[in-house]
Amino acid sequence: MPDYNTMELMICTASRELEDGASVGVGTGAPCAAAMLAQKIHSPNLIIVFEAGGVAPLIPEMPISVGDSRTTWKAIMASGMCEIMETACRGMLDYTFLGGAQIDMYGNLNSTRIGTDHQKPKVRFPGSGGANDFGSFCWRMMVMTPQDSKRFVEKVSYCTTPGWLSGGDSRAKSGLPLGAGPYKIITNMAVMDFEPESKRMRVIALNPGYSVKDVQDNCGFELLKAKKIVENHAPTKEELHMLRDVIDPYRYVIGR
Amino acid sequence: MPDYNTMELMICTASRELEDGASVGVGTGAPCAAAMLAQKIHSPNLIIVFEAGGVAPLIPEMPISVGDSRTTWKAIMASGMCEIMETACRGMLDYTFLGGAQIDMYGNLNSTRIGTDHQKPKVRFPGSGGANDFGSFCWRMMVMTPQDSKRFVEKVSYCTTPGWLSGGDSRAKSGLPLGAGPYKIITNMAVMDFEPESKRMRVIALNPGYSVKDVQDNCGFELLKAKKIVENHAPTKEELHMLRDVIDPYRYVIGR
Amino acid sequence: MDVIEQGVGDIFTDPDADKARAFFRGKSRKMENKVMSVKDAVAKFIHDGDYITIGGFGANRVPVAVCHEILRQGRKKLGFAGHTSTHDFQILCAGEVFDRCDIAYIIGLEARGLSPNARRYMETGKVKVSEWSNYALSVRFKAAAAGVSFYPARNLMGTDTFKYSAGRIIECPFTKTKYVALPALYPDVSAIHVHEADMYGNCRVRGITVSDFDVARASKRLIITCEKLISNEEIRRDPSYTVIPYWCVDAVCEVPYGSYPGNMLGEYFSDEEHLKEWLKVESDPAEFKAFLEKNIYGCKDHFEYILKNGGMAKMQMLRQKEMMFIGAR
Amino acid sequence: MDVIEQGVGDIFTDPDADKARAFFRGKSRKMENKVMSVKDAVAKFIHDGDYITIGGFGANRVPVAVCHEILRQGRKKLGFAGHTSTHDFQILCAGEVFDRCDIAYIIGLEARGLSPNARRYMETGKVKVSEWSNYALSVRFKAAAAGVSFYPARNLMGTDTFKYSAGRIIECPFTKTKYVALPALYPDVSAIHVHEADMYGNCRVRGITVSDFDVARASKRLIITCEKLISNEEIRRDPSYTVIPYWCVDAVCEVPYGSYPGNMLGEYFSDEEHLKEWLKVESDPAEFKAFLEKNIYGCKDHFEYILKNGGMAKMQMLRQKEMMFIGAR
Repeated sequence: MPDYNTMELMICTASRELEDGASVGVGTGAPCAAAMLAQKIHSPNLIIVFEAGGVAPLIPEMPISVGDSRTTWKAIMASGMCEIMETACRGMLDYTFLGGAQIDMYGNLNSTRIGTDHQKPKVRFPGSGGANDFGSFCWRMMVMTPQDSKRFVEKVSYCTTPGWLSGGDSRAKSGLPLGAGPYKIITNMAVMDFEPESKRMRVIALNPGYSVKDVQDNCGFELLKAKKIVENHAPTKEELHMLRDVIDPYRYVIGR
Repeated sequence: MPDYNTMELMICTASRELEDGASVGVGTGAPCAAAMLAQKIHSPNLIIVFEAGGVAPLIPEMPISVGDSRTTWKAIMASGMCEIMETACRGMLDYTFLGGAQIDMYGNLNSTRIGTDHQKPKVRFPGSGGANDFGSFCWRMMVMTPQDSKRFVEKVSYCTTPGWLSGGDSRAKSGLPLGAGPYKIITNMAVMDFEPESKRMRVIALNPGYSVKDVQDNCGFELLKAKKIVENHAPTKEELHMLRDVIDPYRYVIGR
Repeated sequence: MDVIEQGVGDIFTDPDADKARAFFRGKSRKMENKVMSVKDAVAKFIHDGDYITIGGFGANRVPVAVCHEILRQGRKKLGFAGHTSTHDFQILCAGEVFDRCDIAYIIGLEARGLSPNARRYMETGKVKVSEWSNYALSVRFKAAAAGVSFYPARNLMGTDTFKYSAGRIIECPFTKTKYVALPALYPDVSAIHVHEADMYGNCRVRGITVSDFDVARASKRLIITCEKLISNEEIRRDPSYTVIPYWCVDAVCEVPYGSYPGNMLGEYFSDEEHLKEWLKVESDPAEFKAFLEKNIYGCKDHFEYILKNGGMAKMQMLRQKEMMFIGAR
Repeated sequence: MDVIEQGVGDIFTDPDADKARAFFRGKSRKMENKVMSVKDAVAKFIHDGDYITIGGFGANRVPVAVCHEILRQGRKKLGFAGHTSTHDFQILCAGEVFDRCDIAYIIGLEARGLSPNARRYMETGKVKVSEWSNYALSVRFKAAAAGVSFYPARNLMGTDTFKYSAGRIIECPFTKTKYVALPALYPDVSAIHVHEADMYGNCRVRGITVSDFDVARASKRLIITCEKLISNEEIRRDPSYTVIPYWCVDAVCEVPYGSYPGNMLGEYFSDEEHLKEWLKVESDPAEFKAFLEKNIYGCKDHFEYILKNGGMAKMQMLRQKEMMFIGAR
């Protein structure tokens, strides 16, 4: 048994994607933990922003809301929704982390509903929140989610947040800002990117202990495979120490 | 000889148009003096705003700029250009006072140029500033100007700020907000309004000592005359005292 | 203007700028005393059928006392802008006050989980919905605040969020780029909780402003609750701090701890235990009924609600938590 | 999208939002020390041919040191946004730096009168002009700050101001109301004077903000001059006060009395005698040349300019005037 859990693995893997000097729009929970971890380990100049208005706080503990006091604790600016989203729309936000109940092979996300009757859904979820906005505007959208066939589906019941839409040049044609889109999908088993032409999801790295077959078996659509699939290294001692002892000592996100 | 000058007469007449509880967007000089006088005499709740962002200051002395410190002295808000103009566009500003080098029979104003070559004008004036904005958005636009055939012209060389455009329903059709437009023109000789159907300028009141003929002789187009033309009363002792001793003690606006 | 594509959602409020202007023309600009109780403010300014907006962000700087009073006075058939609406939405769903809703984020309480009751209510089909994103709703308020009937934005396109919105895709007249035109949203009435206000309604806010500047300006009627009334002299001491001018405001209600059990920046942190209890009791209809009876219907006002949930000792604890005396560190 | 009518003016800057995004993608987000001299900032960030914007409002909170330095470094063929541009415009016209100009308000100094030299220059035909209003230019900045290529507004229509603008009349896709579409204005470089900034460029402003929030965000490069450098710790002490975030900023120049001879709210009033002298000497070419030599070309920096015009005694007098110790009352 490895000495880390699934959530710790995903957060550590995700944090490595955030290079120094980049900007990232995050929500509460795992995305915020990944961004904080990146700051502590290798990206001291990573700029964290929250959709409700907080810019570059010295986050003292995990926020419970993207608008709570912790998101502006010793921040450089406490602004508003338009300020953040328009900064993203101007092209100043490099990354965002999003989630959802479903994701498809083009990285489209559903956080709105299951069922076909929109006015009377079988299951209602919260809706877009700022996800559609960050997903439309940030250059690189990333997702952290467990590898599971119920989540990775052929077609999302409802496309809340744009991925590469129907693939190819469909996103470029949609009117959404050019050049932005899904970048990497990080699961407990693997890291996927998107093949440049078809924009289909593609396995590029495996986490320790998992095979391509494991990933495909837990995915509801056919995954492309990169020519060279690398193996991710396990969370380091330093990463786990920072995550467990400094960032999330009460284990709100990483669990007990 | 009356014991007041032309500027004092216009300011006193203009101030009487501003009822209590109304809001007015003003520039420096005579409009600001008229608004301050209205506050002191009969409209303590008159709200004065300046285009650069000042809202309801306790104006300590005549501002020299619509953005100087005096325009936010003990104000209730120091905001910006969009805040003020959008407040006007939402329909929250009742009055504005504007000026210009020329005015025509529909109340259109020129503060841009004389001459026909726009890229190389015979005479260049400052341009719209906020005049086009206030004139487009405020419900009632007023003008204070000396009665002079060179100013009251058949057709303005350049329409900087909309009056009733070409009269009739032309303004309503233009796309400008409905119901707003020129209201009263105040000169040293008379007060004019606009005939409701044709929207042509019409004499409705005369200042002491002037006849309709005097007004027409100093106007470059044919004026309509109201059925009943009233006589304005001269500036009162109280008005003159306030204007000379309290509002403009250094006589920047009213002159020496 | 060619509409390239349009959403199937309803527009619940009239975006017409001239009609809004006609309303605002009649709104008083006088600086008059607007201080009143929350009870009177809700009775006077919120009517059955109105379209309402609640300021703040979920459980942060949210006018809880107004939400409770809406339930006590039994308002029905309200329209609602669900713009990261969390605990406020949960309260209002407990009263089943809505029949239509513009949705960006509802039924959830962020990291705290989902509200079973709000979810159930939104799955009944009783509430007509149009779908948006947080920024799309922000832009709709921003357009209204600017006194126009639409603003263009670059989100929503290509998704079902667009399909179930009432947005319309147009082309930029300069660059031919596609934009989603978002209809201006002029709410009938909004409630916003602020740190400080004077008797006329001039308001100061610390920390994030979310969409409240625009909501305040876009709204036909506006109820302000504030932590603390301050003098007009204090407002005039530095007009740089005023974020909502009095002429937007119809009622000023002083409600200390007015965002409780939510967070108020620099004043008190959210009461996570109480919010957890809310979510828990919602699973049992009988228990939930008793909970609402205790905390809302059986309370005269916000003071009584606070008293039943720990009173001043609890408030002191939450203040200390906000100040980081109590926390993860 | 049908364009119903369009102005004959030129658009001097590209409103394309994707091209602006491509630029901003490459702009640094690192918090690094950006403190430098005005001389270095102008040398590094303002180039011949650039389109520039000057913040503030005429002779209020205006970055005078940057305007003087543009003359000293002999910049030419600049484009300019004349958005109630008064003393700044007067200075820049003295260097004949423009070849194109978006005009809302130029050549005048409000109640002080018109600048004979600026007027002459604008009547030569050497400067290509497009016509707007103050709010129209504000909206053009606001659209750029929002990352879009246009915003609609309800002014200009029906006038020659529209005819000589580059606006285009469109219809609202919801209400069929006419709007003038205003193209986003992304300046190549802007200079804004603020009260306080930290070494990274986080800025605080007191009093009116004019269009500076939007200008800061719309600009590809931004030079900040500030009355006073403050620590990043002070910025973080209350993030509510930050109005321009560091990532908009390329250079931070500490210039005490940096708006002199203009007004700086809470710091010093305008030097009306010096501004009167400016207007007067402009009528005589030889006298004007000597005046410019003394006050601009012959000065190393803003300190030297101030020293030649009364030095600290003058600054003290203007501070007392600002504080209303000296004035009409």
